[in-house]
Amino acid sequence: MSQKLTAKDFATSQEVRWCPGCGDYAILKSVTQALADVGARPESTAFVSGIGCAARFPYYIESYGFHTIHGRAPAIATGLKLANPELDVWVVTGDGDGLSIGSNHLMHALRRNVGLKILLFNNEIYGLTKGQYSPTSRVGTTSPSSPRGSVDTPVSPGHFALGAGAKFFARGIDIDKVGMSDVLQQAHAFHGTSLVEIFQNCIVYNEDVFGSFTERKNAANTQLHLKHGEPMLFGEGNDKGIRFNPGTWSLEVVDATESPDDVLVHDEGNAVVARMLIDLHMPVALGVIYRQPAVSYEDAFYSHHPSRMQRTKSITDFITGPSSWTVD
Amino acid sequence: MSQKLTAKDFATSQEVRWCPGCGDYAILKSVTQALADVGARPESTAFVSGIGCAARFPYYIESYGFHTIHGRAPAIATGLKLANPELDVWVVTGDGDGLSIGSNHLMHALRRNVGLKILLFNNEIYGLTKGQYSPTSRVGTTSPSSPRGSVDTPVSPGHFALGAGAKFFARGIDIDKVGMSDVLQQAHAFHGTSLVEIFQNCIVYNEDVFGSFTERKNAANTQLHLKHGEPMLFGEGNDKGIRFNPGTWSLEVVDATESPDDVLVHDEGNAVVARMLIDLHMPVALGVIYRQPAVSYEDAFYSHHPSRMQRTKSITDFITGPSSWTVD
Amino acid sequence: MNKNKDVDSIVVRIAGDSGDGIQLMGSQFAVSTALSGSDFATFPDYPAEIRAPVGTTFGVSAYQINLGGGPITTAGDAPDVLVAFNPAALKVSLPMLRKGALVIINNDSFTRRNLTKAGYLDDPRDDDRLVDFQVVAADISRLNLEAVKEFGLSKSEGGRCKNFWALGVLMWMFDRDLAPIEDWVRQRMAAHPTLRDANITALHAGHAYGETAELAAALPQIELPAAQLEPGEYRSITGAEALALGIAAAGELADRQVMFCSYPITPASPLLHRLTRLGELGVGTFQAEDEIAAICAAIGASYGGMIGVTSSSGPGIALKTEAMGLAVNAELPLVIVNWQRGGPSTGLPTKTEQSDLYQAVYGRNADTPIPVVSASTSGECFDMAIEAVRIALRHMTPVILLADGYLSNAAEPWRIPDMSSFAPIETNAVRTSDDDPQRTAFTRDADSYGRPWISPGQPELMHRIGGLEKDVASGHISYDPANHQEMTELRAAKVESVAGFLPPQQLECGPDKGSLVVVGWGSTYGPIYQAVRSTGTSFIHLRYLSPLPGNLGELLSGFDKILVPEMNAGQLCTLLRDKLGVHPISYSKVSGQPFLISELIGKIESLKDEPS
Amino acid sequence: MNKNKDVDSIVVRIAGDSGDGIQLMGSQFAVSTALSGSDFATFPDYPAEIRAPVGTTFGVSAYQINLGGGPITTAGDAPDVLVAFNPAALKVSLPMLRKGALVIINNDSFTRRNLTKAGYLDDPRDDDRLVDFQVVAADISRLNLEAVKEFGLSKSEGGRCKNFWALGVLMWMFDRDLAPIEDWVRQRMAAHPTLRDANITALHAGHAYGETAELAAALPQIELPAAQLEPGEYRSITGAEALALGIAAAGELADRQVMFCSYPITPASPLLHRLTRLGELGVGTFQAEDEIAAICAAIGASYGGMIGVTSSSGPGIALKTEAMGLAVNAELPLVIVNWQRGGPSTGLPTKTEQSDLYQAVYGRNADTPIPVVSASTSGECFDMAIEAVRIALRHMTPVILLADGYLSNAAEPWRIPDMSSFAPIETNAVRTSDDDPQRTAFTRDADSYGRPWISPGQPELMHRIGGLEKDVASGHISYDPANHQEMTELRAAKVESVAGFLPPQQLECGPDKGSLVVVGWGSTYGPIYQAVRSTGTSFIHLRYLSPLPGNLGELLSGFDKILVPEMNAGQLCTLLRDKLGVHPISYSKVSGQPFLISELIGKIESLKDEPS
Ligand SMILES: Cc1ncc(C[n+]2csc(CCOP(=O)(O)OP(=O)(O)O)c2C)c(N)n1
Ligand SMILES: Cc1ncc(C[n+]2csc(CCOP(=O)(O)OP(=O)(O)O)c2C)c(N)n1
Ligand code: SF4
Ligand code: SF4
Ligand SMILES: [Mg+2]
Ligand SMILES: [Mg+2]
Repeated sequence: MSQKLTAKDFATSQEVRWCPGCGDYAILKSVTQALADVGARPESTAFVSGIGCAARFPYYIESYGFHTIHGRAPAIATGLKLANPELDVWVVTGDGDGLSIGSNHLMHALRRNVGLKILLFNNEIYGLTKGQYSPTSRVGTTSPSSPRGSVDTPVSPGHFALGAGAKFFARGIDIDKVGMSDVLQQAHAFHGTSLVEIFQNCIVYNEDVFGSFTERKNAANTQLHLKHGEPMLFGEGNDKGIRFNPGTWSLEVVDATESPDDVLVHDEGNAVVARMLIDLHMPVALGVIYRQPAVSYEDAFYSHHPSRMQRTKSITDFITGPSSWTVD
Repeated sequence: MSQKLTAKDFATSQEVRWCPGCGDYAILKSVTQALADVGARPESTAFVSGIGCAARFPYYIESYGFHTIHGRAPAIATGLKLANPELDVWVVTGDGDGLSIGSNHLMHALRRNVGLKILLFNNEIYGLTKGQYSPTSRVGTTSPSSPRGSVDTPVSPGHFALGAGAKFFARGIDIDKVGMSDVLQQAHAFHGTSLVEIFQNCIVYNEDVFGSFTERKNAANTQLHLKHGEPMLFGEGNDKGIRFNPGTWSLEVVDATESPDDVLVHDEGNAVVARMLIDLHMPVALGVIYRQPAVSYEDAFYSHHPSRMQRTKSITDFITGPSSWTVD
Repeated sequence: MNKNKDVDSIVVRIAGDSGDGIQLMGSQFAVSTALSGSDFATFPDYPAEIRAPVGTTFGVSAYQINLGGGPITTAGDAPDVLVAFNPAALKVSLPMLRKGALVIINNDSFTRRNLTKAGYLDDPRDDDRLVDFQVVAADISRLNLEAVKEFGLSKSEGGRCKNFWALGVLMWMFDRDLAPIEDWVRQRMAAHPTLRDANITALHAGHAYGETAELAAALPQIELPAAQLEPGEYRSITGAEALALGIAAAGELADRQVMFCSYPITPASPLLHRLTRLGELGVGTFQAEDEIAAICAAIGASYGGMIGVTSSSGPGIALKTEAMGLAVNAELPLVIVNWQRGGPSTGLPTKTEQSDLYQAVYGRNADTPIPVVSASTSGECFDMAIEAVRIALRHMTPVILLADGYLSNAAEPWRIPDMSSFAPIETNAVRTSDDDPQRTAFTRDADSYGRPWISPGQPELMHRIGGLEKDVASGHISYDPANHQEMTELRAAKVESVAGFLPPQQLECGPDKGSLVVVGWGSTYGPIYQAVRSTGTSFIHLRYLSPLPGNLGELLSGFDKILVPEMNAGQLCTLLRDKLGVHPISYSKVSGQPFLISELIGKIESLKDEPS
Repeated sequence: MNKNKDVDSIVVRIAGDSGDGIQLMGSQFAVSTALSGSDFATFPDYPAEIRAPVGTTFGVSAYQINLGGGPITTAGDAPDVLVAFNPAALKVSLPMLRKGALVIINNDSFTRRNLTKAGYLDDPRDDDRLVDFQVVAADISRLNLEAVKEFGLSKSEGGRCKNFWALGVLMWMFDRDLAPIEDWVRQRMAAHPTLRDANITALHAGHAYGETAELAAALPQIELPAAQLEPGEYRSITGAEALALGIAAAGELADRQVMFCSYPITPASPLLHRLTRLGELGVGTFQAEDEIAAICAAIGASYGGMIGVTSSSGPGIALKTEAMGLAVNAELPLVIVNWQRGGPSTGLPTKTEQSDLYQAVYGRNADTPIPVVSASTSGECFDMAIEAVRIALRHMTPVILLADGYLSNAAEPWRIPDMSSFAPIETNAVRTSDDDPQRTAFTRDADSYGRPWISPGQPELMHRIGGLEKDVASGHISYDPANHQEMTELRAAKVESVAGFLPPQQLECGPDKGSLVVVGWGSTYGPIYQAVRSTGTSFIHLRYLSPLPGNLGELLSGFDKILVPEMNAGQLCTLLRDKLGVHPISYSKVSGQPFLISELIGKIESLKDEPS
């Protein structure tokens, strides 16, 4: 039973019900592969999701799965993790599920640092309900509920997360196998809430909204794959780098061959730079943007339950209360 | 009727029902004074609140007032502002009301930049329900629901706000008349969501939790009152200043007389420094920490309603639909 | 299919993959039907997935239409014609068909792979599973591709025209004019000229196929009698369209703007989509972050003087119940539209049900009565939206309007009403007798208990409202025991007072005394209407559910038995027992599907036979 | 106050400002009463504000206790003794007093300012408003300050000892031992020796005042008969305490841990506070960010194999209704405790009511039945918590347990049960007959319809659950119409099946046939019990509300009239009409205050006189 499992061992017999060409398929593949790679066990793994296209995910993973209600997965997963801290609990959510109806729970899970691996499938649209604009949709998005273009300023998942107190924030692209593999493994290893924003293509309602940086052929110039302790290089042959401009208080692209010393070295623990990386538009920062180890909520919770919530006394020890008397 | 009103004109006949010594009294005074100072009109002013001690506020202001339900004031105020963009709409909320049950609505009001002036009374406790720890309570807070000390990492209202996309964030201290007056007037003038965090002393359940920096006698050394375009100075005779340490990527205190050029000049539009200011522990940053003018939600909304939602056609123009036929 | 000239009405079902464009094909056929002068009713029936995997039974999308001389009030029990684009569509639809029905099959799709996906071990074309039907197996995919070859589209793009090809066949069968559909395609696909031309070409090709095919003998041309409709101007309308127009009309009748605040959810979203297009009628729409924010923003808008409206389906309505209590306590107008769907929980999001009646009438904490009304047909959504707004403004109360998933999507011909026949909607005037504005704000009308609607911005009337109990006269917060009793009674009396403003309940048909009456509400109107007409049974259909019409008890007392068919476990029965002390017989169907007329006839007849 | 040796029971009311320490004084008096061997019942009655402005009527905090030989089941209709710390307290309490009651007044507080704040134009001590009573006007503030002068406290600190001074007077009147209170003070104020000693000194000073005062004639010493309680070990308990212990006991009986997830709200918070202290019993508490998160975390914990419990009052329960549907659909155990309070909306947060019965029984979207039980007395909260968990685990369903604000705070003597008298709580075993774990997870018990409780972490049983409709046998998602019908019926049958496991409903007292029966539920038990005893009326009190006990219809059929007193607008009457087709007479009181015994006696007698 404890032999190494493969990605296939994490597939269920359920027919996958996404639109042909949906980015969710690639994510599913990366996740089953990552589960195999980290040596996860199906019986100790649970996937909890809300509602949305993304939220169908648990049906397709051979593990325990709970397809709950819209926006509430982080809260349900928190209860599950508290009940059984040994479990690997994954949460799958969408930009609507996680950042519209569910952002309260997402925020509180993040600030508490509950040991959950949260995958946020961001397609900048409500897929399941047929394409209304979402809280991550860009201003001007035309959709059935915004025929003249949306007027709501979108929220940035990264800024939201760090503002809420997230200790782990990473990004991946649905079809980028290598990047996703790394990010998922790091997320799995983190002790606390790891939030992974995945740029996911909704081919039906928001096709290619991330096309400017997800296209493989120009990836070298549009994607900045971060690695802790390594310089922030990108471009063909890593010819470009990122430096801090103290005048504008922002990051900018520099010719790495000309001024190699200006190039910042990625420090996952630096929240100030992490926020500037989130703002970076071209290239787009990917990989683990921020990681700051801290005590997880379940550990803090159980620190008040030294017996790990095993009963150490009996109700008969408590039932009498502070004082009692006898009637004969 | 349009003669200048005084603070007294904004007081109601209602008996104020807070505990004697509660910081809310001082805030009430500052607000009525600010209303008078900015030339507000009671009939064009509305106060909307949720539930909590803080949320009693509307009863004590001579204006329109709506004491709603727990956590929902930003959503109700959004509807009100959309229905009547000419109104001055103030929202009064607490750390529980605004950052626990209500943080989803607060976040979305902030990202949309709805024209609301939101006063967040942060006393780091649930006052009205008798003193349970709140999402801003520090780790280890003992309370009726955390007798062994709370284990939840608190959220920082400032980081939360900026993470949500706030365009205006300021801070004041309940008993600091001068600072409050400035902050309230700036908040009033901002076109969009202005969020003001007010450090408020709950004398019954969390007395002096902000004592380290709110005490008047040591205020010069513990409070940094920010002014746009002015150097960040504090201390007796402004002998100390704040500078950026590029090595640690954080702010630090410097002797302003020795190195005056190192002292940062406050730029309200700088989100990077704003976040570092939020993190500053001693002194504590007060006043307008961040302001970034942007189109307000109601303006964007009405840009799709050029007639300002006045009816320009009749239902009879629409009722026939794309095609009709006649039966005789 | 043994009908042609001598039929009154015909039921057509189109079924295929979610990606096959079935709903589009169906609704174009409905528009053409409308223009041809037939009465009709439609039932779009689609899966919960956006696009479930190709070829599976759970991915089948269907569109059913009943058309003819009428009155047609349902999409029909058993299809007379089926167009099946693939084996899964055939498998799902076969059990519903009338014996002898015409089945048009896309031959090309009956590959081994598709058969397996549909769960067919053997090809149903090869054995006796189709003997009861008249089968036309056409190579739709191939014929369509050939027709559009000239446009140089990719195979998949070209293949997507096949719904127009099949529509062409239907158009020929019903002898319809192609022009209106061509016009529609031209307008809709203006930006894509190649696609536009390809679709029009496919339409013509299908039409030509009907005309010239060797199968002409098998493919009958059908002529239907003209509908017996009241004279007037008609259009085709779905419930979502009618409700949107009704809300806008109510705004105009009340001379107030409307602010519609909602969060998308199936099957409520179409109302939001429709209303975004009515800005010129003084309607604003706000897509909130969740259902709680949606109702709260609507309450805020109502407080601000606009007509606040919100909409959702069961799970979203559940989230709104706390805020409904606030609107009750603050005495603010508000309309809450519930497009009911199958539950519990996420349940069957795309299937219809009327199981939120309990929630509407009883589903709040505390004694928190709210008037509840409902719509029976797609067209009636227009009238009931106006009624809901009228009640909300007169009594200063939230009002729940129950519709359902069936109504949201089902189209029917609708006689366009003359707007001057609607009375204006009045709001309560401010009585300035009292100079305490707090008191003024809570000086209620003697008949309706409605208070004046005073919004921020009005000079000299500043006052405070909220969710705490308030003094019945002064409106100030009050913890006084006797006052709470009085306010509780006042809130109940307010809702009861609605009945006094309603027309008395009428019988839809049948004698007003007898052994059996059928009582219905909501979208079951269609099938019940057909069943009672064909059995000569008395029929009462309720539009006002709380309070019930004042004369209902008396009306019911004329009958020995009361049969209540409902698409829930018997919720109206509870209400009738509770409010009227009667003992109804529940006929419950909770399958996510509307009642069949035949089911209802069977039930009615069995009751007629039974001694009472 | 004309009672002393010859009385059976006495009602004492202590009233003053929120800041006067009334609740503390009251509860210490109750503890002492318990130790003295009397039966008792208490009613803490406090304002919604933490500390409303000093001296106002709406800021009055009161504590009422009824003590004596018993059985005592209510805090008493009309106080015999009032301690009023200020004019506002006097004003609010006067209308409740029995004629001839003893009124102890804090003379020092009757300043012009305080009189005005209380809304007294003239000093009531000066006119005939007090003639019906025996008034003892003591300078409590001054006498107390003098007594504690030696400790050098500030005036305000010293003043805060006056509740102990007044408690001393009461202790003398009832001839009580001071030692237990002294012990309590010593323990509680260990960290503040000066305050500790000052309070003890004040207590003794008050006691001495009773003994030596010139007023000794007016201040009678009272001796009460010992309570007629069943032999056993007793303690004083509030509903919140009993419910907390009951939940922990249920965990032990089921051998599972308990995870209690809640968000603070009046009057539910005390349960949260109590449970935080029961960690050693395997109880964890999680303070969630809102009520939705609270129920969701409880569902998550249940899914994880712990007993998930959540609690709130009406507005918070409203927010939880969507998630309740999920628990129903996923067939997970869960207990939802509702401490009902005055509504609608924020309503009267600190006042009691039982108006969430509709919400509990009918308040969800779709056909979503959930068992509902309720507790009648503080002590019974223990038993019903165990019952709720037992049902939840047996049937794999959420269960709603209704309590109310009165029970949460009211203390009574409680016979400590022998835990071995409770049967262990069993969970459904996994039937491994089927090797598809999805199917295994939904293989239900034939009698209870409970499925096995399989949690993540168990090897070889991986399966998926959720809120979409699922196949009755395989547990996979299913949109099949017939399956939905079957699942709807199964969910109803599951809840109905609870009745089969319940003991038959008993009469509390009175003959089992006759002209009148009183039917109650919840915390009205106390006053109804007294009223039926004194009138010799038959009495049925319900603990199981949905489903109702199987024999209830038959029981009720033995009576001509059914009187249902409720602290709501008649919600149980609806339930009885709906489920049993009977025609109860509603006696509704919605004032935020419990029924008075006299009110009930009056109602019962008027019905007995009336011909039926
Ligand atoms: C309470 C509730 N409100 C609304 C819905 C309808 N709904 C289902 S999914 C969804 C949004 C989905 O968007 P997202 O989370 O971005 O997921 P995607 O489909 O894009 O993957 C909505 C609004 C629901 N199921 N429940
Ligand atoms: C739906 C709902 N949940 C819970 C409550 C109870 N409640 C009222 S105020 C409050 C918290 C108050 O804390 P905060 O917002 O910080 O205000 P403060 O009293 O400290 O000013 C809570 C939990 C409620 N009234 N409604
Ligand atoms: S609608 Fe979009 S997100 Fe949903 S399955 Fe289809 S392509 Fe994917
Ligand atoms: S409890 Fe605290 S916050 Fe509330 S009124 Fe009293 S002092 Fe102020
Ligand atoms: Mg999305
Ligand atoms: Mg607070």
